[in-house]
Amino acid sequence: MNTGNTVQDSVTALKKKRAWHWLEYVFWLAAAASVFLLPSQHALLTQIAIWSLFALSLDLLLGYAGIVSLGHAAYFGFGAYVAALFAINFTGEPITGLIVAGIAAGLLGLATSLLVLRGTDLTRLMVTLGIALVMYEIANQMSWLTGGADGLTGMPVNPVLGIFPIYFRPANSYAYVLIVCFVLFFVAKRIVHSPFGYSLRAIKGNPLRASSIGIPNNLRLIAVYTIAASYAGIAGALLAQTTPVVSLTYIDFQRSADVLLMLIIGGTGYLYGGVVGSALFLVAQKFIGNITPQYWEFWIGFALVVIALFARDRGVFSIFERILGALRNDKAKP
Amino acid sequence: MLTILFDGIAYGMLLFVIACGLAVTLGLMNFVNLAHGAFAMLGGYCAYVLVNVYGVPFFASLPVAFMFAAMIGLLAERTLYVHFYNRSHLEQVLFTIGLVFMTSAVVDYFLGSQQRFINLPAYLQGRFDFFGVGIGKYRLLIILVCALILIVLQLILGYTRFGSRLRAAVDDQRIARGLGINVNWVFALTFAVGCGLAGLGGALGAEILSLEPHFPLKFMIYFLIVVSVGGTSSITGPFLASILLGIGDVAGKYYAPRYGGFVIYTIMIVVLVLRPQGLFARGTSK
Amino acid sequence: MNALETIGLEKRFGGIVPTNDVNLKVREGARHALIGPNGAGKTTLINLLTGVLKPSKGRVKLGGTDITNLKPHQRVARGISRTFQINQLFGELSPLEAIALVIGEREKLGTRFWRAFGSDEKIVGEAIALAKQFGLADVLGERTSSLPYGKQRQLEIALAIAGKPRLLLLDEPAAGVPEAERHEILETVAALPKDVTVLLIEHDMDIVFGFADRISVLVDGKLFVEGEPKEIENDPRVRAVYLGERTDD
Amino acid sequence: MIPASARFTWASAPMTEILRIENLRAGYGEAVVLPGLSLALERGQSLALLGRNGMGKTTLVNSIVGVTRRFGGKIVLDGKDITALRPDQRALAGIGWVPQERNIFKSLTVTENLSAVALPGNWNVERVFEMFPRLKERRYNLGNQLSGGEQQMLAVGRSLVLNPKLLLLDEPLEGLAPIIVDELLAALRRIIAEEKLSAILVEQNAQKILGVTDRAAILERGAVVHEAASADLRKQPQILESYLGVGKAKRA
Amino acid sequence: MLRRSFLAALAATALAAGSVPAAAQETVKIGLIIPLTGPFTTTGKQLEAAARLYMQQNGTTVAGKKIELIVRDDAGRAENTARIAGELIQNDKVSFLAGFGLTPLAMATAPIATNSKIPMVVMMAGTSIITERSPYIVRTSFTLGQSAVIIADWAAQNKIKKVVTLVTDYAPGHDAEKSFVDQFKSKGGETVESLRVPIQNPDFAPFLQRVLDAKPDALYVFTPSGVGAILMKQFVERGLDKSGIRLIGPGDITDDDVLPGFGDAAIGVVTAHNYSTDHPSAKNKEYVAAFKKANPGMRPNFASVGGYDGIHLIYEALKKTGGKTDGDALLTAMKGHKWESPRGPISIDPETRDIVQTIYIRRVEKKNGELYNVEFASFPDVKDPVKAQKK
Repeated sequence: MNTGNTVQDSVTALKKKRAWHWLEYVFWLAAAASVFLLPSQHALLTQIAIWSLFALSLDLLLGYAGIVSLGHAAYFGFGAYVAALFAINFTGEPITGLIVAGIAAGLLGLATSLLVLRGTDLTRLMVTLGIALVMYEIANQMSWLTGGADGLTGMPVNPVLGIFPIYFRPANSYAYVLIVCFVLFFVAKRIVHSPFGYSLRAIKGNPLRASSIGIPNNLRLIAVYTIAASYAGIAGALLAQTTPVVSLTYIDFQRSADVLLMLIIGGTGYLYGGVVGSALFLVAQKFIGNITPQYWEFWIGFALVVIALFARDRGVFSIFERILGALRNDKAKP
Repeated sequence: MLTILFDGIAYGMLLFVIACGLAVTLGLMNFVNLAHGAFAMLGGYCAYVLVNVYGVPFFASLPVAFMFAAMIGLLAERTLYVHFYNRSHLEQVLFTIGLVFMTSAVVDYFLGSQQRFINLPAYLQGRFDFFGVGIGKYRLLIILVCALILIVLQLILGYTRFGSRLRAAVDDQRIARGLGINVNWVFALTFAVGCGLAGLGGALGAEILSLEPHFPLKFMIYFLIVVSVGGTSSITGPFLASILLGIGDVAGKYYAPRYGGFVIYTIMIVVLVLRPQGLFARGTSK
Repeated sequence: MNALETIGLEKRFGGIVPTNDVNLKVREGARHALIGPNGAGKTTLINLLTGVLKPSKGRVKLGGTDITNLKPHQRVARGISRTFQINQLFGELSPLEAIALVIGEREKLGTRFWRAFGSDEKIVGEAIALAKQFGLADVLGERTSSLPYGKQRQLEIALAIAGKPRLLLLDEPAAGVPEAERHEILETVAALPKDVTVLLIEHDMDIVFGFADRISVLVDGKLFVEGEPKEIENDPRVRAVYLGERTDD
Repeated sequence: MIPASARFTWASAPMTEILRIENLRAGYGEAVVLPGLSLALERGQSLALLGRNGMGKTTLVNSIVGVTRRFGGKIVLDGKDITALRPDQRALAGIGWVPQERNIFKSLTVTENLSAVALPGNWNVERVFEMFPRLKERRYNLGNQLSGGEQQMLAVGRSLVLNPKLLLLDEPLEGLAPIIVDELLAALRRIIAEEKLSAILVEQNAQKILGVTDRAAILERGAVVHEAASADLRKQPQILESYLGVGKAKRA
Repeated sequence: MLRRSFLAALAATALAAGSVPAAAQETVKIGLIIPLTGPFTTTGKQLEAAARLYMQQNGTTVAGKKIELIVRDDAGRAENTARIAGELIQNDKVSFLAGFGLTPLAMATAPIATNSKIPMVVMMAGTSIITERSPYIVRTSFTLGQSAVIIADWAAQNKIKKVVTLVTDYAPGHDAEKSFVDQFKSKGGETVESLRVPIQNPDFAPFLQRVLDAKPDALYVFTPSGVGAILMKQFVERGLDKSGIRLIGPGDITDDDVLPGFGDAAIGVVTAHNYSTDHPSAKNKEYVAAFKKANPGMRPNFASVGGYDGIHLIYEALKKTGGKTDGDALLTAMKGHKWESPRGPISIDPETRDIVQTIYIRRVEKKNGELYNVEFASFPDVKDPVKAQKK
């Protein structure tokens, strides 16, 4: 047996995992190109990018650390309100707003993580749901601050870093969102391929073994929950900066559910699931919605059932894989 | 004061009848069935169509609503749910949310998105005074019907062979199978009854909760709270939780209306944080 | 010097006492086996040693330091590693990744979130060396869940060793391993580094007597007998426990 | 004890196999505990299954019941291939099971524990109560209110009301007080030796059950390494010692 | 994976590009953005049905141009409304934005209307401030204050001295509460208690019990359309009607669309609103008949007239500009426009671009076995009281 080679191969393979795949280059180049090539779809693309980032933050939790959440909109909405209020009261410079929103949402995540980490999946689902519902009620009741159900308007959006205007410039604001997303994707990729990221995967894969090789499970999970909350807050802030109103729908159950659905449709645990899922979801919503605006929910529901029936971690791709697998079934099963 | 108590009990009973099926699915089969409210809605709409469109007497519509929801439940269990028993909770959540979307859209398509109310016979409307305590007739009916259901459930569970086989299956599935109990069938039947009860609850509750296509999502949270606070190992747990929730909600809103919106959620979080394992003793993570 | 010492260790669950006043001493560098019939309380004892359970009474000392109040991962940092009777592996990771992960955590580098995993040549080098030692070189890069059972068992032990423990708890290392792959496991166990103190829980007497230099017999939660293998082998009380009293009817 | 030959003439029908296991490969998850076990049992006979902890005795019993993972092989009960049947179907086909941990249904009363699983036949709840009067006294108690011995009696009774063709008893004497052991042993003797119910008894403690069973098989690492008439084995303590005792293997 | 979304996006552009140029000169497009999924579906359906009805009745050619209606669902989410508005303007080249079922949805679109100088016809959302958010906004629905203030006036005139208010705890509810309480106080009435009900509230029993205990002359209620029915039923069930407490409020609570399902409980409820299906004018009879014919099972409600009149206003503005779609010209044409709606005479206030209309006091009665809001008093030419106060 040629052991030397296999060893070398597996080391190379390990390094390759964290390297950028050519498809990723293509993706980001295409995304950059769309700034110039698809002006008519900038609004939709901006939404897709923001949802992608939001889904990415959930992927960090679910796909890498195995924490289920049905209330992730709590951090998204909190970030959005913080960004809006900060812009109204201090400065309308967007990057500063993002940072403030990210920190605020992260702190909220840190504070609530202690509640979330206990118990089983089901308990987590319910607790995260409960946190989001409470946040929603708070935003609603503090209408003197948040505008409540009427929404919060009048948020100034100054040029980014004082030089790059995005207010009412769809192309610029799309470019801005895209750049922020790229930076955060880059950071997320570093994180998930770091020793810290691997330890999360270890906790997800087998918490018992993880703690018995000396990983402090809870500390790591608190850390990733904080990071994810912070990401969600930044996504919320981005939406606040690119939409003229922040309203209660930023924080509602529907949003928490939608982001989970998008992520699952796209697949968890490879960072791009959220992109794929949100793109499919929003494009479907837009185009099926144009054909049958009232009943597109039926088809989304149908898609979910089918995905749940046939797909696993990789979302829609599992279905393609299955079909492909069935087509070349002459090969023996492993 | 006593009126508040009475209202709370009626409200809680209603929650219980709808949610007890969910406790069964969650506790017995370790299945997160977010679509449970859809069966309640279907039962409600079934009664609505019967009474308002075909003029069937209200009381006759209740058993039909039960059967209708139960049959659909059984069908869904045998064809779809059965594929998800060994899947993760997350996949179950996805699948059942998908079902909710589909049922909501279908109901909207056939019956419209307006709120619907079942035409009640005149003798069920209004209220009477009982030693100074105002008693709503319909609420009294709810309490009576639900109490009857509770008693029948207890009798079936406690005194029939099916009941003991069911309890055996809940206690220890593996051993029950090994001793000749067809656990799959017991569960399917139980699932159907749970759906039927939800349907019956939906029909009974239409007057108070109101029927609309978004019913399953709107009340999902309440059902989940009942189950998560009450636990799933018996029907007494969810029953007590329902009554507690009903009275707590009603009383909380009466005495502190400003904070009514927070109370339930906060209680749920606190309970779950303090006793996550105790409440979901059977629902260990997969 | 004792690597491990328990003093009056006791655990109660309601009326059941699965661990009852256990005073166990494991010498530094020992090959110590713990045997006993079903239900003797071996699993509970291990959980008490690793910190998964808190004792109702008594202390646990590691190398003379009291570790009774430490959390599981803190005990690992102090040098306790264990293997599980039923494999507890990271199915999604490759053996190389899993071993490197353990080494990284051992070196307290697990919180690094910016540096790429596997970019530390020293860690990867050590992981490869260890993998070779445990016969995993040819499957280094494969998904753990796709490995044959015997290899998974090897990895189970390798992961425990990668933590450079002072005390290694081996829980039935050969359980469920097919006959053909069995000798590899036995060789691995026999070749464990001499400076590691080993506490072995095992039913297979071939393994116990081929490996241990000291044996403790646990019965009904109590330490029943302890001694050299020869003593245990010939102890009539032990024989009675295992074979039953002759009920000359 | 009646010699096998004597019984042969006593039972007018020709002896048939009640159980045949061919090359059974089974285990849990990925682990294969039984790498290829074969075993046969005649109708009306009882078999003691001996061996140390972790040698596959319980896995074998559980595999006959059908609650393990099967990788290969075949199980035939009374001429009928039950390999593909679910556990509950196997029970209906005639397997009676006393699981290792007894696993009394804790939220059922004693009577319910019996009636929930009972199938028509010779054995009914009343007969079980006759055999174990203690259970009758406690018939309204819940499963989790019983003592260990009572639980074991109930577990045995529960398997009997299934009216099985083959009874599987997994360590029925484990952890019981001596007086209870005697009572149970007497009952088992009645069922097995006098009523001629085919049975497999798992026991770590060989001496206790060799007096009850017709034959004995010793399991080591999932394979039958020694098979003999119980009476013969009882007379050969050195064999028992080498397979079941504490100490290095004394075989080559 | 990217390829998919990328292709989809490409396809989207192709679609959009393909559909625009052919008839661009001849067609004037109206973008109708409404909630058609989510909890506010009913409102969206009413708006769409009414808008289509108007176009069906009045033809699709105005001032030589072909009118095209593009309907989009925003699911009640502000970010969608804003995005769709942008897309409709940029890709579909619409000349009008219309719809807007909820306040935040209108607020989110206001700056877009300002920026692109496109008239934005608010057909539903009722918060006063909306029209101030852009000079291109006109409103054809109503403002909450109109009904709230008028019912306060009516109450004060009709021997109601003590009132408990009960509103849903969200911004429009707060507005409805404030408008009423201020007006009622200025007319000498007393509000003994103000209750707020959480949005997610399935049971009104505790609140109604408090009301019963407070023994007011009347209970003033505002809830989102759709919630009213439950409240009403529980009001009667609890016997509040029998204890002499009258139920009053803005017309949202006796929404014509849902009213038939209320049961007899609702009989006698007095509300103030801009429209009733039962409005006794020839114009309305014709409208109701046509609406029911086109939409079986639905009854036109106040949302529908907002849509109907909104399209009317667009048609008339185009007629005045001779088909020119210049935003400022259209706005000028709309300001001060007066016409006879199914709800009665209405006009657009030239200063505030908000609607001026008659507010009717109605009582729920049974006619031919069906429940209707029967008008019995009217307050003509009511402007938005909140804006009037600001002056």
